[in-house]
Amino acid sequence: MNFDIGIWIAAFLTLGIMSFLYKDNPWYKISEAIFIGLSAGYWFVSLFWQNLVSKLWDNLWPALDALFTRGEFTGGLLYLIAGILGLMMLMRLVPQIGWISRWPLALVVGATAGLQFINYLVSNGVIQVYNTITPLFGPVSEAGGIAPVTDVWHGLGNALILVGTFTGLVYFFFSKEHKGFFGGAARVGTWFLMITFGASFGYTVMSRMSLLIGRLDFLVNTWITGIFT
Amino acid sequence: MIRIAVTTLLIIAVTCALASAQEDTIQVVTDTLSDSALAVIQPEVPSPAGKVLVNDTPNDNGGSVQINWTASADDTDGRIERYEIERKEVNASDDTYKVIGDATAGQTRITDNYAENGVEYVYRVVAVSLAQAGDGEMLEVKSYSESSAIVKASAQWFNTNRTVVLIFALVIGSLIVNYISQARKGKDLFIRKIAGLEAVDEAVGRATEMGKKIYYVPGTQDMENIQTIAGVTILGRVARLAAQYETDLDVPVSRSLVMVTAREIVKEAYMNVGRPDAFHEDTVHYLTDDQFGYAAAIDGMVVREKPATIFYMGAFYAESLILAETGNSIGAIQIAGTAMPAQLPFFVAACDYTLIGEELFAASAYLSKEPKLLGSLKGQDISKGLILAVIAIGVIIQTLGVYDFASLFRIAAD
Amino acid sequence: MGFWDKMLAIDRRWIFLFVGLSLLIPMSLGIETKLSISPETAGLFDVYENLPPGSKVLMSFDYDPPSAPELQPMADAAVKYAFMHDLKLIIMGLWPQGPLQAEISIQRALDSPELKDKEVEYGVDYVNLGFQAGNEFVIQRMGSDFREAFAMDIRGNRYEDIPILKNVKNFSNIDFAFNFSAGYPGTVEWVQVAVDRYDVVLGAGNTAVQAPLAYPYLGAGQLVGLLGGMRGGAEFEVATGFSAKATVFMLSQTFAHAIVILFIIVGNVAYAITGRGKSKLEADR
Amino acid sequence: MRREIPLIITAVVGIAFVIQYFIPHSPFDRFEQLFSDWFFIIAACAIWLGALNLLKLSIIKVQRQKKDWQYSVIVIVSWLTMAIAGFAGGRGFQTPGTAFDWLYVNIYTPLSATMFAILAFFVASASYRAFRARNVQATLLLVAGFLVMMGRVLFDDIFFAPLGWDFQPLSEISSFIMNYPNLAGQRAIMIGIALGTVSTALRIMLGIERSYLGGGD
Repeated sequence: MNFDIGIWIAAFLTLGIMSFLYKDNPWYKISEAIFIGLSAGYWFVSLFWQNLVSKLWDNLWPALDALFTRGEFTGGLLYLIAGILGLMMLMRLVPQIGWISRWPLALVVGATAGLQFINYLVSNGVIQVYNTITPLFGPVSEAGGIAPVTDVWHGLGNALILVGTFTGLVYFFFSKEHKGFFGGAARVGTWFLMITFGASFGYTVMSRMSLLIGRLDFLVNTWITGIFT
Repeated sequence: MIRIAVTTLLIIAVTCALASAQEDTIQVVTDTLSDSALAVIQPEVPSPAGKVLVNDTPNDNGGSVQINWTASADDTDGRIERYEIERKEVNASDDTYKVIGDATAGQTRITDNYAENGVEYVYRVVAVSLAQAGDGEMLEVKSYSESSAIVKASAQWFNTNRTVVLIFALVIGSLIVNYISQARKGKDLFIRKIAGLEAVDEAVGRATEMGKKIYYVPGTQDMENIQTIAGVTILGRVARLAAQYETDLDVPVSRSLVMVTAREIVKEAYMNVGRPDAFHEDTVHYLTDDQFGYAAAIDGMVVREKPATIFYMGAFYAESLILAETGNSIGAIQIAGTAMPAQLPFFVAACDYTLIGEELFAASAYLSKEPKLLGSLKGQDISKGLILAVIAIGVIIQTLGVYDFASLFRIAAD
Repeated sequence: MGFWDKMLAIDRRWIFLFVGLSLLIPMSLGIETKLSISPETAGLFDVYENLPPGSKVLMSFDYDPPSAPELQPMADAAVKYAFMHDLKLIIMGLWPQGPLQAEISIQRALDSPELKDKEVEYGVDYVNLGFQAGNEFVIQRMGSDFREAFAMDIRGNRYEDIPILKNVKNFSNIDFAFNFSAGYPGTVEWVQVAVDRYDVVLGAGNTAVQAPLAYPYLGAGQLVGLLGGMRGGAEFEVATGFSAKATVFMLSQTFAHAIVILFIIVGNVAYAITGRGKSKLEADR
Repeated sequence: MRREIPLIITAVVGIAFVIQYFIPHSPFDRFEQLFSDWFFIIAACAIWLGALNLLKLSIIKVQRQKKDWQYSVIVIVSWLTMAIAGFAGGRGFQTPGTAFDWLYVNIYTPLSATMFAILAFFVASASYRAFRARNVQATLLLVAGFLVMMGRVLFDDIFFAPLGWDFQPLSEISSFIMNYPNLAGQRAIMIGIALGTVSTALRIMLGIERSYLGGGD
């Protein structure tokens, strides 16, 4: 028998989490508590080394060094502002001046708003509009005329995309009652949304099964097999 | 003897080649020769690359030059090994060509990203082919193209590739701003019912009746995600209801910045309804930054405390179904909202109400009923109408094949 | 309460039990199955296959151990194929644990019998640049200069000292980018920044959940191909000719699917016969 | 003032980040990177607040001997173990062979992988409940899900390949659904999200949506 304490601990915790499927129990509670504490510690440490040290310190220190030893102003000094913003955030701990933490927060929210304004407009807006504007009946011939439908399924598919995108967007109208023709279109839109949800769901079932296969593979082929070899 | 003969042959071959090429310099790299002296070599000199065109890379911050050339006539059947691209500063004391990059055979384009702004450069392209020596050793044979025209790298102030985005931003932005200001002036705006949001009151009320908690999960992403901002904004409205109904609210979060923000929001909600005393800071509490650690913790809390109502509003990943199924199993009323398309099916399947995509962003306006917020929804709708019209017209034109309408919306890569 | 009523109100733990068994039993049989290749996989492999030797391939490992069952098989096949066909690999990760997963793939490839006689040298044939925090901004930064995002590789060598990276300034020096993605940051960000802004040729391996999101990009040509989930991994294994775990596990998958489908059918029959059964969906839309 | 200054910061920063997209010229080209670094630095400071909150609540639970207080002891001990191992490891805290790495591989990884894996069970129970042919919408959801599920596994190879078909009906149908109707729905959702995001971002930048700042003075 090949005893590896790590594998035994891993197996103990794997089964502990799985036991939750039956019902809540002390084994799960132990695994859960370890998980919360350990993972919170993991991110705490990771953020310290990967952000505070490698982003703040590593940029700021050479810049300060250059400033005080050679009197040079370098771009790294901008990180001083970041450091100050970080400290302002920590001022939360002092109730009297906790309000100052709104400044870094305002910066984060403002930048997020600006960046995502653009990113979503481009990738989810303009590019999707561009992609939807395609000829309905197969490819346009070089002469500029309409080519015959070369592939029935492709033509049908293009029409479906158009109808689906159109009616789907109609569903999202907020300022108009879903009645009459408009209501009919919105209804068709929900059909498309449902197909989308069903398809993504069906597609996902497989994904989730493979994750479980990974864990079972560990239990069967690493842990149990390990006991007998 | 043989050595002398080989060398002589080689020299003759090179001389002939040099003589035959009038404009191009040809050079045989002979440094491997000393090791392979027994070789019998017939260096096949490749024809050089054709015209080399250079231009400053457009729409960038400078420092970059694009080089295009016509392939060497010998660039077929693998006869050209690669191209080397050389650069020379025009006004420098050191006016020799230096290799700045290489390209595989068949490639006719490269970008020099090490150019300095404002400095004048010329480029040339070297076609390199391999000749085999008798003992299998490979020699490189090079032929040089003519020099390019002089080029300077520079930075631009506007990215013309992105004009279409600017137009979209301006049109949509001004529509929204316009309707906000109209709404401020008191124009009446109709907003249809959104089932998931109509149910918020009822869901909070149910928790009150049952004397149980309300959980509010603002997603697993940080404040640099706009869905999180939307999520905590909706929390403000829910917290206000909870405060009015005097129902316990619990907001477990997985990011510290979200914790800070959510606390401010909940605190304000309690103050606004005149119950600042009922606010406890630890209503909003941090668990762990870890996606699944967070899910494990909430699952445990849910089965132990059995909240009557659970809200999921924000950005979610795979934890969506872990949370929603566990909440479902204890019979809680669940209202979810996310703009993560991949997670929507799970919320739809396991929650009572789901806000789909855009509805999440509409929620805070809808719940607050503030005219200026509702005005922005109207602006969104008009933008949507415009987009639909553009698509409809575009598809007709594209199908008729009279004009490449779609190209107007193409954002060229930089 | 009749049989069908009971089925409608079945304790979900029965479903759990059946799913577990349907996965475990075929797994222990270890039968390898035949399978065909979808156009999405073929599209990617086609481009990958036609890269001339010496091409520089950027691989971004954007996942962590929980998603490894789905993504590791395709990563393994891709790395091994690259080594066998002399593609130069530049590895990185937008997830902290990604580059560690890459090391697993590299080790497996180097240990494989096919690569016994091949000399694959670190720094010359491949390099692992490690993890960099910053999500899509790392990609953005790489758009101007790789070195700004990765001053050192995972082993602490300086960027400029690594032979394979000589002449690699940014995306314009990359022939093909391969992204293994389990969420954010991942394929969507690679498309939005690397493809849309810097014209990178991108192929992606996604978890099955992420894959539907990537379909619009596939249709628009922003992605040359897509490997979806374990099935995509198995197809890629077949395409590259290295059958491994994904191919074997496909049978377990099929059984589990059959069970889920069976349950859905039973549920619907029960619903039709009893004519009731509240679902959460009704309330909504 | 405590409220005005943050609003001004938000507006100025937000607009700056919108226009930087259109301006390749420095210094605008560096805005995004710089913000990304700053954000991570601020978040790394903020996590101290979160961690202290977690520890505080756990300690209170232990002190007051609340129900299940024993598990809070485990939370505290696990947190400390990981933190100490991480800090002791220095910059190379994640290098294979360190204590931190051992904890990561043998405890953290199986826990998170298993938590993820139990989704397989949940996805089965959720589909059992949700996939019922109750009305048009639910039926479409069911049919689409059903067909895609069938197409993504080996059913073609098991049922149709033995008939000598080189055509894979289930895979083809599944691909068709994914490529056309699914894409249409995704696009509608995506364009809607684009508008929702743009509008929300605009409200934030204009200071109309300001609840994230909280109230008070």
